[in-house]
Amino acid sequence: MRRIRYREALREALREEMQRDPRVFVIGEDVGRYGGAYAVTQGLLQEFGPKRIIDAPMSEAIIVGAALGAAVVGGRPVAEIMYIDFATLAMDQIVNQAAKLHGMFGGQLKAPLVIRTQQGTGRGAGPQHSQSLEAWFAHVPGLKVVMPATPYDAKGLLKSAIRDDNPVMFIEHKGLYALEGEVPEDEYTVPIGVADVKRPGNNVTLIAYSNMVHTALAAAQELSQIGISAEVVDVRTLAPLDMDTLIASVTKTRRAVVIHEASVFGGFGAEIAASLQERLFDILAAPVRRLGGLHVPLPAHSQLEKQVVPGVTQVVQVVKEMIGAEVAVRSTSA
Amino acid sequence: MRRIRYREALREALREEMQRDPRVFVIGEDVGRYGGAYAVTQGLLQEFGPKRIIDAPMSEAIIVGAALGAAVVGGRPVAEIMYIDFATLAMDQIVNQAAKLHGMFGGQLKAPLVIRTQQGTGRGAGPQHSQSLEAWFAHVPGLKVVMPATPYDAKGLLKSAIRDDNPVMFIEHKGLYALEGEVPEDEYTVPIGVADVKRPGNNVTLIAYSNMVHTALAAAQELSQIGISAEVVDVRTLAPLDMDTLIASVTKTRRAVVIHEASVFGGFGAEIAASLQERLFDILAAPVRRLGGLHVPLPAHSQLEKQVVPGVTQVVQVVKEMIGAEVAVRSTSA
Amino acid sequence: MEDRDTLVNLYYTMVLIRRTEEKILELLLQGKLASSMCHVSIGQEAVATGVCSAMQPQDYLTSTHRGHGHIIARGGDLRRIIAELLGRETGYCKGRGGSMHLVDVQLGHLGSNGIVGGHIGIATGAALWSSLQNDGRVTVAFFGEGAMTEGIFHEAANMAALWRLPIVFVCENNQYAMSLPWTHATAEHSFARKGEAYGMPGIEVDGQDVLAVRQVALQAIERARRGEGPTLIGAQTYRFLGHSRGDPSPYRDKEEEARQRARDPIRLYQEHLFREGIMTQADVDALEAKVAEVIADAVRFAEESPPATLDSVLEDVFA
Amino acid sequence: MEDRDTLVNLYYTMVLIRRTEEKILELLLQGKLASSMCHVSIGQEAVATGVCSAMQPQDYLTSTHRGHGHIIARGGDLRRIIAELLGRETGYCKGRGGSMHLVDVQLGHLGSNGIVGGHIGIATGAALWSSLQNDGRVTVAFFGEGAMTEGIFHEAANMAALWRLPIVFVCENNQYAMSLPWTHATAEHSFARKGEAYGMPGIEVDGQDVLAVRQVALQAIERARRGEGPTLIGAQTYRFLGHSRGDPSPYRDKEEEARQRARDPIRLYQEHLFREGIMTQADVDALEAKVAEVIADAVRFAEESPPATLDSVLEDVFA
Ligand SMILES: Cc1ncc(C[n+]2csc(CCOP(=O)(O)OP(=O)(O)O)c2C)c(N)n1
Ligand SMILES: Cc1ncc(C[n+]2csc(CCOP(=O)(O)OP(=O)(O)O)c2C)c(N)n1
Ligand SMILES: [Mg+2]
Ligand SMILES: [Mg+2]
Repeated sequence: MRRIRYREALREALREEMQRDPRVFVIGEDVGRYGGAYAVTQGLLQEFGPKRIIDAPMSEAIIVGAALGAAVVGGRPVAEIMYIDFATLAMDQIVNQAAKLHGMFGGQLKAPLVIRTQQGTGRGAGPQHSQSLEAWFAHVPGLKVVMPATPYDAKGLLKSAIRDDNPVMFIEHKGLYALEGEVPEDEYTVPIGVADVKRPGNNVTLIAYSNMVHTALAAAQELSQIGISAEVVDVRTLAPLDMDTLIASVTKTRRAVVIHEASVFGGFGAEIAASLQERLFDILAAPVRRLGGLHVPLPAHSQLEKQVVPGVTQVVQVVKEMIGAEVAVRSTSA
Repeated sequence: MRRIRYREALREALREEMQRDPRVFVIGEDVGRYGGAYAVTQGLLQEFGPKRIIDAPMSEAIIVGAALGAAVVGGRPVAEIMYIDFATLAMDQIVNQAAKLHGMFGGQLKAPLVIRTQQGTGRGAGPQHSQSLEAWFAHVPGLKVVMPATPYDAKGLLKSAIRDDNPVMFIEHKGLYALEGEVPEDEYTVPIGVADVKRPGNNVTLIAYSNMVHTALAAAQELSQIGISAEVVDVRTLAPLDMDTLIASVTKTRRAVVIHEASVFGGFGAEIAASLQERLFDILAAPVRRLGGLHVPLPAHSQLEKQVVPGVTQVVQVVKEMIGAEVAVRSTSA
Repeated sequence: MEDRDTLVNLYYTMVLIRRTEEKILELLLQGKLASSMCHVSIGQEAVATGVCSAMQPQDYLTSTHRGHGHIIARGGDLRRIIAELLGRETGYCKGRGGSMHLVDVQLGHLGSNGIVGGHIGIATGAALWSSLQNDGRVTVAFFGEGAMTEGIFHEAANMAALWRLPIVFVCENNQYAMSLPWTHATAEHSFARKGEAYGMPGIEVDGQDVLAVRQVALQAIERARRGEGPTLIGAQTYRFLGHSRGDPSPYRDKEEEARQRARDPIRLYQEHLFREGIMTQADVDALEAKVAEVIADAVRFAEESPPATLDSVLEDVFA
Repeated sequence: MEDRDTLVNLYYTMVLIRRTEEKILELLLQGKLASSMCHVSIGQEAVATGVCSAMQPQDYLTSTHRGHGHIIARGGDLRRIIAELLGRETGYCKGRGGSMHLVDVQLGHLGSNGIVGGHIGIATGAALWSSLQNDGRVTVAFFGEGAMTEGIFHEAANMAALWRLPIVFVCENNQYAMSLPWTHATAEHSFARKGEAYGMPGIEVDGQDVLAVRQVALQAIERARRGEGPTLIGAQTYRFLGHSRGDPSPYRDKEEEARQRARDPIRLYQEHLFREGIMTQADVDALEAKVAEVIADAVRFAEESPPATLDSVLEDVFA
């Protein structure tokens, strides 16, 4: 199958949806003439013109607000917030307005709005350009939160997000834009709210999303060398969360490690770990483990940055500990 | 001992710290002439004058920003955000600026800043005036997050927060302002980062904070009627979190229920539950349970609002299930 | 000159707002409101009335925490308004929004809001869509002067003027934001200057004079519809009562209050109508009777309606 | 008239900024920078230089993502600047801030910032504290014209003017915010009008003329120090290079670029100094040699410094 990059997959999704539905438009900073800070919207201004690819002034709150208002009266906007760190400037519009609009107004209004943004480390972009804030948004009723890990999912999920009648936080990862992967030429979508088993396995489930799916896959590969069969489940959508798929996997493997780049403390991994132990207490052979970033402002220094977020070695190490510990417990209790 | 209300305890803390340290000042909307939307700062304008109790224009971002800047150059500001829902307008200043300032600038600057705010249900204030957002702030490195449940703690913790050299989110609860409790006349402080056993017990630990401490205490009382001895631990400080106290309690009781008003999904209870099962997997007699708000925009209707957040009945019910289930498991496996 | 119907309707609308809010205060004191949040606009009726009278049916508006007047002036259903306040399933938000979250999408009323300034974003976006679609609609954003110092106002005003969006920013300057006097909110009080910063005209008008408000609004709305961009209207008015229940406004000068209350927009307009021979005392009495009936009917409807339910809350989280 | 030392120092500072940034670009191309973020201010040196020359030692400033010039003009330690960019423990932020987060609290430099407009809050707060303490200090907030459309600018400008805070808002209008031309950012380009909206004077100045910038800054700073409140300075300048590495600025007109580059502030000032007989070519050569030496020393220092460590990151989360 054809291989394209994550950023190209996203661009295709935008282009196809804009062709399919004249109500779809893009608004954000530097999305037109510049083609997007991470080049996702490159060429779209030329193709669709300035009424559908709108370069906005530097005003994050009104970018989201204007997209929301347009959505309320019939548009299907895709607002871009260049870095998720700048979503801090639009939290009222996202959380108090967009997320609540449908429920708060008794179902009278709806907000079919996508907020595309990107987050994470990998470019030494420093404390104010590298945060991972997905946990905030997943905690807000009325928001959907999508975090694709592959070009295939990126394209299919973005198309679904644009067609969704609810506000969707669509969180990309700055380290993934150049990643290549198989993407069919034919039209397809990936449903929101469905996790995906990216690699089957039996001894442990590695639960991850966004860039950490690749860390998990690499760890699974390494673990297979030492006879440990790890299943990798890509959460893909944090809200609504597909607990069924996670439960099915962990019911089988009886062990789970949740991995994300965001700070472990108060991170979304806690939700998954807490749920799993609530639901599978009698099945789990070991506690659900969490791996995530250190609870520090992210250093701009690329080398330090790497040390702050989880890597393959740590995943492998934790799995070994889990399986080793369990063997140890089993042998002492025997 | 003398009994005073939560709001009076807070006012005393402000007054005493302002008397003790001329660098302390208050800035916010309607904190002076109006005395605060919840009357916490009543009378302080008359006592300290308009240079220390500052009525700001309606500009939440610059209220926090100005407090932060003053803190950086020598002030000890207490900024008031009237409802935590409006902190959405100041998230950049809180998260990207205040929280990161010390670490990001290599330790050169510090931000001894308190952000007082209040949250929660209880007044039918509706979807944009009743949220519980503590989980967002606890997830941010560099912020301390304090949530007092009683007049005693409110006073002692606010004094500590004002003396702390770091930004502290001091989150009060709108339903607690009229609550009376014992508060000594003599000077005291309550340390940040230390949980408190509010009621000792043996069979289950009810872990709560803010208003839910009282729900937990009432539930413990009710449980005692049917022979179940519940320990109530008040977390008091979410960040830094005193896991030691929680672990000591649950090690003893072997069962834990975490209770907060915020939406369960992605709430801070997940952090506590995930940590407990990671640390006490072999000790727990039952999964750690979580009780929290339903994942919906909060209805303004007071009656509906009550149904959205956890109540005593639910806590009792969950504990009975836990203990019952375990008895059931024990008897079938016997 | 305006025709008689228009002139009488303006009076009717102002009286309807006033009497409805008086009834709401009564219901509040009786403990019948489902939510604690309630802000009345008594004294400010001429602004909502004058502006809404200048709008076309296809136009949009967004409103504030003090929004009863806007939805009534827009022709909102009084039954659904009262039902909302009493927390009934038949209310505009099925009882879960309350006084601060009224909305009627059929009337192009895109919602009132509890976040001061929060809805200005939605208004700007509605106008953006109208501009992109060239659909001939105009959006009116009502807000209090308190919202003028919020960042969102700045971002919205700048974007609207930059793109010449068909929107009218209507600031109801009732001189206070809770306890903060407008004199303590900003150093520059000229709406002309505030508008010019964005390249948009700023026009001040006596907000107690419904005909003056209507004229200014007609011009601004037509300007917007012609594609010439937004206008900032500063309507000078006064909040006759406290910010909300339990606020006796000790921070206000009693003389100032008396002076301002003397300029009751309903009385001023009534005097005008009498002077011009457009209405008589008998007409007014008949109109008051009709208003009383409409309100009584709405209250009856609301009280007989089923209460809001949690089930419907759970259903409406996602569209 | 300014004395010779002052005039030569202005030239020295501008050259030091220019040559340092040229060196930084070289280090960047060599892959030696620890972080990917780096924005140079080549072409804009007269603004930082003129404004900082007008400040007193006790004054404060805050700066932007394009902030090398501000810290150098304020007398920052070049060794610690380069060490920061190379990710060394001896850098201003112990290597963890990089180009966007320079700071020198000893010099009253309260930090540069990655959030456009974010630091304007800190500047306003520093000025608020000075006003409360009556300590005679003035704060300068530098920002690009892109920040002018962010809500925080509005809130800060309004508060500062309202309370007559001792602050000077210095907008370095280099005509672009990434790819967005100032003409597409707002409909009103007059800084006078933008300032007036808050009741504050707005003054435009040729940002390529260091002496003009200095004069305007001296007046604004003295005004602030006298307690007369803030000033908005709009310094018209130009970003000679792309927004950051890898931005060839295809969105800019090449003729415009040529025209603007012809007004190189260093060359303009050099011509002035030659014309007035204040410096000769020989003086310039000697000065360039000295600058080269200072930079070489800083690079050497940085390269010999130990790398930043995770331990120190962990230590500094809380004060
Ligand atoms: C962003 C925000 N800040 C604060 C509040 C609390 N609050 C509600 S109404 C109000 C005053 C608003 O003043 P104004 O905009 O002039 O409207 P008015 O009440 O005078 O009609 C305040 C401070 C709020 N609801 N939203
Ligand atoms: C709040 C925010 N939005 C967007 C960005 C991304 N960004 C960084 S610099 C920049 C342009 C800033 O323009 P201006 O303020 O004029 O400064 P200049 O780069 O021209 O010096 C943008 C859009 C950011 N860092 N912060
Ligand atoms: Mg007002
Ligand atoms: Mg610029």
